[in-house]
Amino acid sequence: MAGATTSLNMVEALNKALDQTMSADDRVCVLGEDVGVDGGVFRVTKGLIDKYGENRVIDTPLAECAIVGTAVGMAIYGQRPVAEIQFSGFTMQAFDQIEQNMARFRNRSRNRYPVSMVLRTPYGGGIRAVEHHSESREAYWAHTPGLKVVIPSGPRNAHALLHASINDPDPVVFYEPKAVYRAFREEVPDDPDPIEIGTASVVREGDDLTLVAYGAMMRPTLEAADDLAELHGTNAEVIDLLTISPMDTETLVASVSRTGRCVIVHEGPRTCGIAAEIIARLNESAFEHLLAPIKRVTGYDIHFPYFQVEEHYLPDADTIVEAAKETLAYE
Amino acid sequence: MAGATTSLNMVEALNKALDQTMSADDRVCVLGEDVGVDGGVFRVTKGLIDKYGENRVIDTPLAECAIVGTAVGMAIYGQRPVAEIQFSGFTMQAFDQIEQNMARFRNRSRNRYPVSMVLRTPYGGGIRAVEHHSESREAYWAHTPGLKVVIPSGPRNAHALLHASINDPDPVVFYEPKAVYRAFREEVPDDPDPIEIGTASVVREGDDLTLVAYGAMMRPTLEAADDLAELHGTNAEVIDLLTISPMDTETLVASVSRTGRCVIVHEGPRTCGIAAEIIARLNESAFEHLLAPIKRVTGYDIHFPYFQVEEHYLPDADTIVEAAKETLAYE
Amino acid sequence: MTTASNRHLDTAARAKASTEATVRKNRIELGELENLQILDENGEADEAFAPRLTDEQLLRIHRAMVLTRKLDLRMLTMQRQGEMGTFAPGFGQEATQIGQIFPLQARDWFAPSYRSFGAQLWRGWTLEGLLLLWDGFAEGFAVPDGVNDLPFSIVVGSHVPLAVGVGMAIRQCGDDAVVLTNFGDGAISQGCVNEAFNFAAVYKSPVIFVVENNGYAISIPTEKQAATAELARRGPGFGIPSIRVDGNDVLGMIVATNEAVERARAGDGPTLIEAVTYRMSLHTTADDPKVYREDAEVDRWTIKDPITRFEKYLTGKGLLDAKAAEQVAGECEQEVLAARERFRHRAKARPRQVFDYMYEQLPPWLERQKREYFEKLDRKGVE
Amino acid sequence: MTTASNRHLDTAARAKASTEATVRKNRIELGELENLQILDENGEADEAFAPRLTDEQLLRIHRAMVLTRKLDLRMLTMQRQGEMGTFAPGFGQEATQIGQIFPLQARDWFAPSYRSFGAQLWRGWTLEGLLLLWDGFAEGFAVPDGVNDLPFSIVVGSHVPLAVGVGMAIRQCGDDAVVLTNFGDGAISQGCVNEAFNFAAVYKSPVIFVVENNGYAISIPTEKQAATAELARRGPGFGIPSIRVDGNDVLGMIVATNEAVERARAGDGPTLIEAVTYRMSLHTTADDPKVYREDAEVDRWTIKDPITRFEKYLTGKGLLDAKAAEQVAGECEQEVLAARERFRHRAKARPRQVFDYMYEQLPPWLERQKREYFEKLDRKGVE
Ligand SMILES: Cc1ncc(C[n+]2csc(CCOP(=O)(O)OP(=O)(O)O)c2C)c(N)n1
Ligand SMILES: Cc1ncc(C[n+]2csc(CCOP(=O)(O)OP(=O)(O)O)c2C)c(N)n1
Ligand SMILES: [Mg+2]
Ligand SMILES: [Mg+2]
Repeated sequence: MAGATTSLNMVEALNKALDQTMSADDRVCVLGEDVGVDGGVFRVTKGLIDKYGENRVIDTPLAECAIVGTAVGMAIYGQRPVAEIQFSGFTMQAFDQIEQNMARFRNRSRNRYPVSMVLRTPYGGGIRAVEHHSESREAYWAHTPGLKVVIPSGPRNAHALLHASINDPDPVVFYEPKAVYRAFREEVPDDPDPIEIGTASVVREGDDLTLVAYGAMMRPTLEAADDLAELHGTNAEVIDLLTISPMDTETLVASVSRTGRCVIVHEGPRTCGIAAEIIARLNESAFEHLLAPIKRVTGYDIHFPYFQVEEHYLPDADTIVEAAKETLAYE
Repeated sequence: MAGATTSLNMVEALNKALDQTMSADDRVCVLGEDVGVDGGVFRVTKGLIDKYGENRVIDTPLAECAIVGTAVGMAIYGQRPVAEIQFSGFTMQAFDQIEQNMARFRNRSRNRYPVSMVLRTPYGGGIRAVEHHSESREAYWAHTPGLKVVIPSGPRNAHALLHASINDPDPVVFYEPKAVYRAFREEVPDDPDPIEIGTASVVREGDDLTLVAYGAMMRPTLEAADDLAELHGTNAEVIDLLTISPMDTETLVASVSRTGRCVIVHEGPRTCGIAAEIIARLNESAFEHLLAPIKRVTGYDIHFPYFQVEEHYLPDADTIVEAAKETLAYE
Repeated sequence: MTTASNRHLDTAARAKASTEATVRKNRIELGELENLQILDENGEADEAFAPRLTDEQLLRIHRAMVLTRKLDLRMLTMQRQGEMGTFAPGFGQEATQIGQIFPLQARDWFAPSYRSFGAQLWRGWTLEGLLLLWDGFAEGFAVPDGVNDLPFSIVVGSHVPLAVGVGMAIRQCGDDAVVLTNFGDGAISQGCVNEAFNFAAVYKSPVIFVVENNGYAISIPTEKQAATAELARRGPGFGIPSIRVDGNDVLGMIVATNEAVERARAGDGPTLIEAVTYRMSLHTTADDPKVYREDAEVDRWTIKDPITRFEKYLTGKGLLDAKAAEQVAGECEQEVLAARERFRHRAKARPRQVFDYMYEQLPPWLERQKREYFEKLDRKGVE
Repeated sequence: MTTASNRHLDTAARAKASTEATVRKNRIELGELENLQILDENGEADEAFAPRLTDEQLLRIHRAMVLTRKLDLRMLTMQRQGEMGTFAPGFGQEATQIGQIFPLQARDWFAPSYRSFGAQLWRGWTLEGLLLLWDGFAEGFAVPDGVNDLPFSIVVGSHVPLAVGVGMAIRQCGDDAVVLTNFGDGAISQGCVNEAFNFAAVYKSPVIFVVENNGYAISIPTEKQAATAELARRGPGFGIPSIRVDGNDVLGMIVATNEAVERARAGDGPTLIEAVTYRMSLHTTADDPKVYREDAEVDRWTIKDPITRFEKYLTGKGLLDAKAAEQVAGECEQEVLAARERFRHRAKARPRQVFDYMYEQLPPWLERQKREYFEKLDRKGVE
């Protein structure tokens, strides 16, 4: 089997990771709204109930707070629950259980009850959804001590990172870029890549400036990198964060110390977002190398707009290129 | 009456602001756990029920989500509710109502139903409390579009800002530094100072560096400014943010453009905290004036510790002075 | 001040004195529960309990249900043809919708869930408005003048505490309006809905809670949603008078809601009405029910159809015949098609509006982002 | 798959057929409710219903209640003298505590609220451990080896979903343990507690919910907390068998909990037990009850004291006399004082531990913050 790969989209890759971990470890179980018979509204848990039964694939009542709360209880007992919140906008309903129990129980019990669980949820815009279905509020969780926050950008790293998250001894908030779910396929190794949580990936090397992004924003960012190279002869280094928290500060500092210029891209609101934190860390550790203000290409501090205009709200390659040009022009 | 002042601590000043606004405007009402007969666990609503009755001072069942949700409903009907959450740690229980309704209803109803309400809650450490009673998570609300976030630092601006918040046409999250509640008195004018929400205050002028803080952190910060002047002959400019969101970027940029050096102080976790956002904005608008990395003296990315050791966790004057010295020494 | 538990123990003492205390006796048991049904599947009504309605009213109710269904079907076609966003069909719940809204006065308030076409149209929302909002145009959410409604909520159950709060404010102000809010069998599992039940009962908020038990929360059948066969059982635990109604019986819905409205207006507080109905169509156009339910089940409900049933009733009363029914259907269809035209003319994306209504006054920081955003639109040549 | 509502309408049809459907008949009403009480205020027991307990067990129960109260009183003195943090006294609830915990086996789980001295001591938490944690020393929260308990929760109600989840995991693994969780009359208003009720009922989670109705949530009397006189009424609405018990009657508590434990172990799911008791002391040492309740009310409860009552019972059985009671009191007092000594020796702030147990492995970013923090401590000369 080793070395074998399969062409999968992100939904299939996530489904495969769940299937593999469930067959390898009886403690892994899945719970959430419509994850069983329906296979999840995005079909990420499709077929699992037939294979593992209602005892390990649990269709729950419509109550996010209890979904997370009971999952933490299961983890306390020694299970490895993977809880699904149908859309990240509804993690608000479970905020108390996430912050007060999921993130704290190892500490409160003085290491007696680690919470080895994953909270999976689709986030972000781009699928013409109604209000509350396009949010990107990963910064809430990055600001919450005790959690890890992971966001894959493609089928291959989604497969690897979900494996790593389920096997992680600590609670992981796993944000899935729903715009990428079926956007493209990749050759995914049957044996997951050994990606460590907490490490970012330099997906493209360059010396002129550093572009930082994650999740669904990787596509416009890589597009922008292409345009910059083709139209402007600029070599952008592109970093895919993969883990939002704990963030791979070293990789970011190393890159920007070399390039001196940086543009950070995310969908979520700007104020106190992930880009702000990255800027703060670069200011602390790469200050003397900065040649220009670090640019933020992010969502605005407004409610995610109705879908007829979402394309304009979302960061796109042009806007990233514009920001990069301004950064490069700065003296 | 005009010009008359009274010596009050913060609890008394807040109580006075509530009393004054309630007697001036029938639409203003108060609801929360123990706010009536008990007068609030910190006595901020003391005596109001005797004066305004159960109809306008409402003791609620123990349910934060419903406290905020029904308050939003009252605001939709045209009342001006002031909801109290007993400790900011329990705003997590109402996160969904705050983010999904309180912050959004003006927008969702296309301006038909503005939510003119205040969510009051004591935040921060320093009172030897049990777990969940010392949190400082104002960054959650700063990251949430549609809200305003106000944090007073003393009796006088608390009185003025609570007046302004209750009269504001938009939803205000009003964080009260419980460590300051009874810490000192000020002469508070019976007619509130006209402090505008959204404006920071330069409480001390200086040219050598800028210290930025708010709420309970103003005391160690001012102490540090004194030490810097006395022991090191350094003139620190000190800015009290007062409004966390929308933040008074102009005042910050103007000051740091002059001083070129800056230290930001807050209790809350560091990652994606308020300091990160300030650094990002200064990087954008004062980059060419920065002479040294901007320093963060903040809470760490851990759970607020048990009270026997909280004094060590909290930022203090010495730590701020240390950070200032490093910033000043940077070349 | 004496406390509740205080009083209890006195009762307890008495109980003990009568030496009747046994574990069994002290268990709380609920008796069997029946459904209120006035109009049965064959269109026969139990006139003794039927609401007193004029012929005009009966015909207006009929037309409203037909119009609701026509909109529903048309939107499905539009969605399949790519000119409508994902939406939530109400097919089969027309009686529940019109029956709950009929007893409300204009001055009353309505806080609907997203599956509330029928009631929203009755309240004065326009057909094209509903088309606009479901197709992702913000303006569709603009509440029509003179309509005391909340824009429907997308977040399941999140509007229920708001409804209770509106009711509390009504009492504070000494007004006599009432508030009706509806939600689904899934929503009743939400913590905030249960918190809202408790607040409503404690403050006697003039609220009518209508739980539209349409059998499913997406793929989850009601029997997996709760351990009680009936959702109306939830009410008494909070001190809320509760009743179950055949939700496909518009007369039963009107009678039950009337009583609840009277109670609320009289200051006697909330009522929980469980309307037992069925979601004949998709959860939303993104859903495939075949994955989780059998057609045979749907068929069993087709014979209970609320409109057919009501038409039989009207025919029996000599108020309707095949020709008249056809005419109503045709007129409603035309209304919907006319609205589609108005919708098509108004369906214009307005990307420059996204910063509107964030605050009464846009703060400088957002003004700056707005400029940045407009420059982006200018670059893209977007109006 | 047939749906719940499906079945309902058949019932409904039958109901209709019997032409008995009336609005009134269809309202859900709950009957009057009595308290389970086996041991009355005069110490007289209804032996027919009394649990079968050996003399040793009865005396052990008595000692446990006395020890609990001694700890309580001592902590109050310590707090007033400045050597104890703010804490929540359990004075008056000793029978509720010992009665609920007595039926549990070591392999069972316990998820307590913060006001659970008695039950925690019974489960194996040490006296000095409780003193340490209430005085702000993290180590006090370390769960003793072999004790299947959750550290108590400070956030009202937030532990209840955890208890249900532990129960679900127990069923998943096919184990036969049960979970008992307690919470207050205020906690039952929390949304997550109601969500937890529903999950427990739906999955037949082996949980015993004990709502300790001690009359108050800080200053809010139970009658303002809920519109029903009894909190046990909440259970049936979720399909949970429920019972009210005189919480100052340790025998009644044991009987009710025994039955609930059996039901849970048999796989028949959760039970809700309302223990009607009274908070004789302060909410916490930061509270002043005089603001919201009269001494007369407290006096009415003094005569219902759970320990006095049980001592009368034991005396009647010839198991205890004044001298023996005094001796037990003295021994418990000594135990507490000895624990205070151990506490005083161990009460040492350890500021360098605050980064412990954040994650299994501290990430680099936190290692860096830890260094920064240690340098700060070094500068301040703090160990
Ligand atoms: C808090 C929340 N969780 C999940 C969802 C996703 N969702 C939308 S509708 C729905 C099912 C609702 O079922 P029900 O309450 O019975 O109403 P119905 O759709 O049957 O009318 C779910 C899970 C949501 N919108 N809000
Ligand atoms: C979610 C939450 N809200 C508010 C508080 C503050 N608080 C602590 S105890 C308490 C009252 C609890 O009353 P009850 O549930 O009856 O338990 P009791 O204290 O009477 O044992 C309150 C409001 C809290 N700890 N958690
Ligand atoms: Mg439904
Ligand atoms: Mg209580």
